[in-house]
Amino acid sequence: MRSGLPPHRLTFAFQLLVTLLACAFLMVPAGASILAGFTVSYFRGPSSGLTLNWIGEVLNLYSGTIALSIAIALGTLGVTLLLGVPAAWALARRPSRLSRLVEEVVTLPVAIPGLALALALILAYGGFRDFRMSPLFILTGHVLYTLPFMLRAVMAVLAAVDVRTLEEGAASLGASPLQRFFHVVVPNARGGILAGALMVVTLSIGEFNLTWMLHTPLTKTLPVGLADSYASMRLEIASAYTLVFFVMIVPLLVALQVFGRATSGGTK
Amino acid sequence: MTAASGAAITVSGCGKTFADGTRALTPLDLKVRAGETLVLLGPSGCGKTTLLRLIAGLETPDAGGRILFDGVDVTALPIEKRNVGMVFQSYALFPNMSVVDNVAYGLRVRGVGPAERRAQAAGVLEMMRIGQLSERRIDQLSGGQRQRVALARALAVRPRAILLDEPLTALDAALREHLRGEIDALLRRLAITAVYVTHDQAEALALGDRIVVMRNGAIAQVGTPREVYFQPADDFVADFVGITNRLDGAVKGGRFATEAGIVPVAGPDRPVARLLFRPEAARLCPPPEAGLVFEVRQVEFQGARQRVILAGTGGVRIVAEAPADMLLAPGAAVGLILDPARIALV
Amino acid sequence: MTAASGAAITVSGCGKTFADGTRALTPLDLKVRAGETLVLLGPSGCGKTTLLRLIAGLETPDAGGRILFDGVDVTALPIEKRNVGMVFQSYALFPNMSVVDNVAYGLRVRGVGPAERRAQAAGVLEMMRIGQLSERRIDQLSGGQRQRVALARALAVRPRAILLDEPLTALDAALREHLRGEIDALLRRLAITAVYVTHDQAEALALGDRIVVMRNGAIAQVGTPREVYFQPADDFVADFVGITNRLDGAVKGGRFATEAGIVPVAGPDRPVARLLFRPEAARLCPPPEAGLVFEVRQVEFQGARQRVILAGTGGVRIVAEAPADMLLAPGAAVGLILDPARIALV
Amino acid sequence: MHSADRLARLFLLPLFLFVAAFFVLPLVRLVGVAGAGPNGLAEYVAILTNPRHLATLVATLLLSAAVTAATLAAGTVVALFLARNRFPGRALLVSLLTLPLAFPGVVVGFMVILLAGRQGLLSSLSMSLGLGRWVFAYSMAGLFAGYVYFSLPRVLVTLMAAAEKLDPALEEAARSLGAGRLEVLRDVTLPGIAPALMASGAIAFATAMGAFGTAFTLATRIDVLAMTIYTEFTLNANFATAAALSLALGAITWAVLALARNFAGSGVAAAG
Amino acid sequence: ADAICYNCPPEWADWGGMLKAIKADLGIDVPQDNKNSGQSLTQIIAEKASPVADVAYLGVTFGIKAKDAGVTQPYEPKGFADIPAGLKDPDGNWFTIHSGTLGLFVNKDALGKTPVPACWADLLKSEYKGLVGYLDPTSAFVGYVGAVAVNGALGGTLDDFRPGIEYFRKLQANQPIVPKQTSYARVVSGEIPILFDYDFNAYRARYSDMGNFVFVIPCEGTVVVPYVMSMVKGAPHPEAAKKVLDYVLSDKGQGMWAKAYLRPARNIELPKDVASRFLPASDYARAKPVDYAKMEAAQKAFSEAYLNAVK
Ligand SMILES: Nc1ncnc2c1ncn2[C@@H]1O[C@H](COP(=O)(O)OP(=O)(O)OP(=O)(O)O)[C@@H](O)[C@H]1O
Ligand SMILES: Nc1ncnc2c1ncn2[C@@H]1O[C@H](COP(=O)(O)OP(=O)(O)OP(=O)(O)O)[C@@H](O)[C@H]1O
Ligand SMILES: [Mg+2]
Ligand SMILES: [Mg+2]
Repeated sequence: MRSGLPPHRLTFAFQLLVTLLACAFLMVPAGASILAGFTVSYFRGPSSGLTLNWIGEVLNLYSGTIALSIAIALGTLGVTLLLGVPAAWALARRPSRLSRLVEEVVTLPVAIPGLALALALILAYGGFRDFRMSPLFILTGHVLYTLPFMLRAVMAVLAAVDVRTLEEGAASLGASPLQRFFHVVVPNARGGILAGALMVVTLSIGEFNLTWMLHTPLTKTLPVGLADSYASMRLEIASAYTLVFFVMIVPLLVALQVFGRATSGGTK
Repeated sequence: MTAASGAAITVSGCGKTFADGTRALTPLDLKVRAGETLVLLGPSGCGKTTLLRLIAGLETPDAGGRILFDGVDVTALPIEKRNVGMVFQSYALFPNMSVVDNVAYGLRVRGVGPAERRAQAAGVLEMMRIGQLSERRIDQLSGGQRQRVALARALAVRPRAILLDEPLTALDAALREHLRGEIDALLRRLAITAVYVTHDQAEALALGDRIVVMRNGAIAQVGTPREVYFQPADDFVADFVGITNRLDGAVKGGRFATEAGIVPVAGPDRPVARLLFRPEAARLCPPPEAGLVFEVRQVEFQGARQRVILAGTGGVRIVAEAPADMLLAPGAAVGLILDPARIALV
Repeated sequence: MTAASGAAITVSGCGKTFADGTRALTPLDLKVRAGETLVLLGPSGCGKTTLLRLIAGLETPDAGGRILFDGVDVTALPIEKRNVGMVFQSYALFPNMSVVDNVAYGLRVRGVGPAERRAQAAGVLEMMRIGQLSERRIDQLSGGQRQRVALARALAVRPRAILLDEPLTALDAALREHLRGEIDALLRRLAITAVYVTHDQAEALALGDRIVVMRNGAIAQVGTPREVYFQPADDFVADFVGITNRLDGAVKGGRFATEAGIVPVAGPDRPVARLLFRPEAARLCPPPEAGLVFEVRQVEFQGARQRVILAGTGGVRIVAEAPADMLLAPGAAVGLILDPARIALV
Repeated sequence: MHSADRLARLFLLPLFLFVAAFFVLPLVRLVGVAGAGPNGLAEYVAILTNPRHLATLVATLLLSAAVTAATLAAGTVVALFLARNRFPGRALLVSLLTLPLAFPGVVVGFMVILLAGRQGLLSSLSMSLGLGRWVFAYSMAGLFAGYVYFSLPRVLVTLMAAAEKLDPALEEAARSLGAGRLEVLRDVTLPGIAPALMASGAIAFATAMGAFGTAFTLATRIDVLAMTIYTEFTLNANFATAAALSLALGAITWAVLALARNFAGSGVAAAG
Repeated sequence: ADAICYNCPPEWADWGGMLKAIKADLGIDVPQDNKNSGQSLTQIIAEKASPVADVAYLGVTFGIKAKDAGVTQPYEPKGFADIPAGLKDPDGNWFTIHSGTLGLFVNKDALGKTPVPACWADLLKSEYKGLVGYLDPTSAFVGYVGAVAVNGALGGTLDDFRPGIEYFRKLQANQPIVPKQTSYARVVSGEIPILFDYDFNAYRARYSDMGNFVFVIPCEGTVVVPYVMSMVKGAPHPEAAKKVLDYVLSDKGQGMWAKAYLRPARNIELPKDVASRFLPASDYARAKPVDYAKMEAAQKAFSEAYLNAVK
């Protein structure tokens, strides 16, 4: 039933132009980077020939960062699920002043620049060497940064599906609070949890602002490696590395999109 | 499956003030008899849902209030311990479970094994004549089907009472009328204690063994449908359960005299009197035949009949009914004959 | 303010197939007379909204279709040039403007100065008796108030026709009935051409000068409310505008014989015949007095009267009405007398 | 439902502890460090009294404002276009436009170098057109491009959702009252998506204020606050100044978000 | 990992090869690390309470700073005595492992038709617009070395940075690229055609990456600077750290630096083929050492002045 304004030729042309320009702005560099990752010499262009050597080199030099990033992302996901889902339920249950305050505090890390957050973490915990040197240090930062996204995503579905009434229904049938949480709340918040999970993994894999300060030579994540390679490696290697990053993150993003569309009730 | 006749419920001195200071209920007393269908009727915001939720155990009454089931104080018991069935306006069916799993859920949390509980749930679904929907997902059901599943789910645990909060409001008019009949028949057959919340007077009149008319968090009248319709306790109840016409005048010598004419009545003389009657108590006729004469203001064709709005001098406004084939033109004069058995003088 | 009597609208050969291939309307012709209220009535998805949007200029008809206002072809004119007022089901009031700014908006885009347009808008609001709401924000209005503002906004530009798409559906029953009367009076007073979409037969019967009953993108019948109610073109129309009882039997010697008994009828003999009547055409009486006898299945107290569901042999189900004071017990036998003037044999 | 209240408290406890230990405590520590530097509490006003820091702050604010404006302008046009039109390939276009959503700042910086560096696409293009060499990756313009790159997908997602949700009846109503295209845009469409504009604008602004990865990758003498903090921190280990500047940056960003949330209702942070 | 080195970047001074050799010969796994000198020192100071790093590789002034900050511990590796005085802390808090000469690292292909510059002053010509890069003198050690070199060459002293700062101020008109981290690859790729950088990077590009690269020792003169290593105070793996430090100063280690075109700290014989690849000694005559302690002392004032003047 939507139609809005029927297409008007000039408006349409202008909007289309802007859209295509925006798309080009976003996609052309990405495409160039992918191409560069395969060319023998970017300086001479694709005519210099195509090669998989750069990719090989990246895997050789940086496979550790890739593995670490995946591990940290999964760890972050686990922690945010454990901390976030029950808390989201508790916060969404009865909107009170306290819950608003908690929400505000928990979402604050989004507002505060990662650099500052990392600085604060280092100043507070940099002295605990084992913690400082383990990937848990980075994981802590990532949890701090991604938790609001998990919370928001879950709270949004909880509000949308009126879990409150579902819980009352279950209660009337004799279910205890814990049973209600596992039988009714979690299954019906699935959509939000999944969306939140995808978001958390995506953000964690790409996180740089915090990680740059938090990492040690032993705990280098993919984006830190990327920054290294941008600064000190050949453009081709940096490009190949970026390509590897794309390969990891793009499926997540696509899933996020497909999923977002499916849960938001569908775009007609 | 037939549920045993339910518990008698006593609400004693229960008021409810919400955290934000809203006084939803002033302390009130109410008895629901075992096995009866009690309808809570009243305008939006009068506290019907709040009262129902107090009975259910979803809210706690203000200090001093007590709820008793069969004489046992359950005020401190949370809802999951009260064994009541609830049907919500939105049905609150679990979207993550199939129809039969929804219905079996109450048995599941009671520790009944999978086979056994599915069998019992299937029995209830059969009773509601929706056995064929067992394996459907909730979002594959129509509104009416959901309504039936919600009822089946509430009944499957053999509750001591069933509490329904506007269970038909979400449906369209035709379906509402149909299901109203079905629910009536079911509650009568099971003879289960039922408390039924609605703001629709037609539903209340059709379903209730007794009706509690509520207003501003208090009880305005309790009585059978005929009592509240024919002997309303006050103007509010009279207007809420149906249209009421009012004529002001005086009684003298067995005749009620008003600006529009004269009506024969029984009773002593009174200098100031008000005559009350419902639309169906009046019959339209040509002016010469009647003691009361009005001007036709507006005619609304309703198919089965016509609703006629009449105007008298001094802003009097009367709603009457006429057969569909009667010719009535706005502006014309028309007579009104009242059924003496169905008028009230106050 | 009184709008001038509106334009006559002609819809000629207008079909509508959507881009996705849905055929919402098969090409149809329709004339709306200047000043009349034409109601489009039909079940969900039958194409009412589509037809209304074609008239408004929000959709273009398939090739060959034409829309004329007072004989002038406006098919190619977009809605903003057609000068029609629209009232949407959701009201579509601008949330970023106050009530008076909403109503004045049409004048604003026509270049009327601020003082002038506020004065005019205030006039329309007064006419709708909501002058005191002028400065409110939209989200501070109740449903009924929004409805009135939407109507005021559409009327403020003195449109050539006013198009209403289920303007009352979003409201609750009591308010709907009340506003229905108000809209009827208003449209009659302004004598503006109005096309009114609804799926509620009571609304259609009450409001329409003429009713267009639609089905599956086509017109099933056009006629006055009485015509469609008393002379439905087919079973679909008969059922859609009210409850219809059906008895199967045979006519022989001026008597219609069915399993439940006998009804005197006029007309020739017929081996297979069906008798149609609406609930209000039948009167209940003790069994000995009547030719037709049924069993009472269910009784529903409605205040003004009782609705009675009767059952005959062979699964026949009849809906009848009885006065509120008649004693009827489920299971009892009851006689039925039909008004010979209000039965139909097919 | 007392039992449920108890469970809720139990469920909040781990979150509470985590946030207290790893957010509140470190932040308090940061405040302490900033105040404990050689200049004491004066460190907090350094951002205003030190002309270099003040200039950086102003530049950062201006850049962020420009990024916000540009992103919103482009985002609005694109979002309305995509919400209104259905055509083959639309889904792909939407995917492409929102794909860079989670590219970290470093990658975005790299994209800018590929686009506008000395050997970037624009440079080759302008060279082959004989227009000289266009290189702006290493200037404020490069950072501007990077932040727009970073924010555009986010803004688009929010605006598209808002445009989709906009009741088409509102625009139809305006047209039925005689409003032309631009009037509908001005009076109905833009006010309708105003909350989304606020929300996504706030996010774009906040990101531009605090993002570090892009500036780091472009790594030229770009005077933005995040870079200054980094330099202060790595140069002479000037912890106090870095901490004070961080806190100032955090406070400004948070204030902008809070303000926007006030106007736009909740959900502002979720868009990030 | 068995030991942590801060600022051991694989693309710099062939640390990549060195780390591999350490792993192979000592069995000690040292991960590569891309911090610059400033960042490394900051981290070490921040982690003072419980250090992460065992050793750090620093530009000489940062070595001096580290000692002053009290985050180093004295260690005299084998061969310490061979290091000339002035190039080491007498107690072994820092000691030079190799040194380089600052000049212009030029990618001739990327330069196109523009001539290879011969002097610092050439770079101010408008034909070099967009072609010049130097590391941030306030963050990277190389950057500061560049500033000292230019300043000295143009008549300034460590007490008077005005000529140098004036030069950088003028250079801004040519829109230089000013990265914060070593940018070898960007020169190789042509992104930065002319970079203020060390001779060893340029030779490596020319002879290992086989490109059309040249190194220029500007006509006005330049400086030689040592790179030092320190052992971190409270190093978590002191034994491994010591072995690593011994190794880089050993004959084998020093030989490896030489093969990477760095001047070894100990006076060992340069292999013939390597020696022939350096610019002629006449050019190197223009490269002078400076007072590194003074250079360190002047750094802060210089940074302030630079930040305020160059925008
Ligand atoms: N949780 C609550 N907090 C504060 N006030 C409440 C709460 N629940 C209900 N109220 C208020 O208490 C009053 C009674 O509400 P209740 O829901 O019982 O009315 P109702 O009769 O069920 O109305 P409706 O027919 O609209 O459902 C209303 O004024 C309502 O706004
Ligand atoms: N934009 C559209 N694109 C495709 N199909 C449409 C569109 N609009 C309506 N339809 C279809 O056309 C048919 C008629 O729709 P229309 O909205 O006119 O029905 P209606 O009679 O107004 O129904 P309702 O009472 O539910 O509003 C329906 O099958 C509907 O799904
Ligand atoms: Mg209620
Ligand atoms: Mg419709």
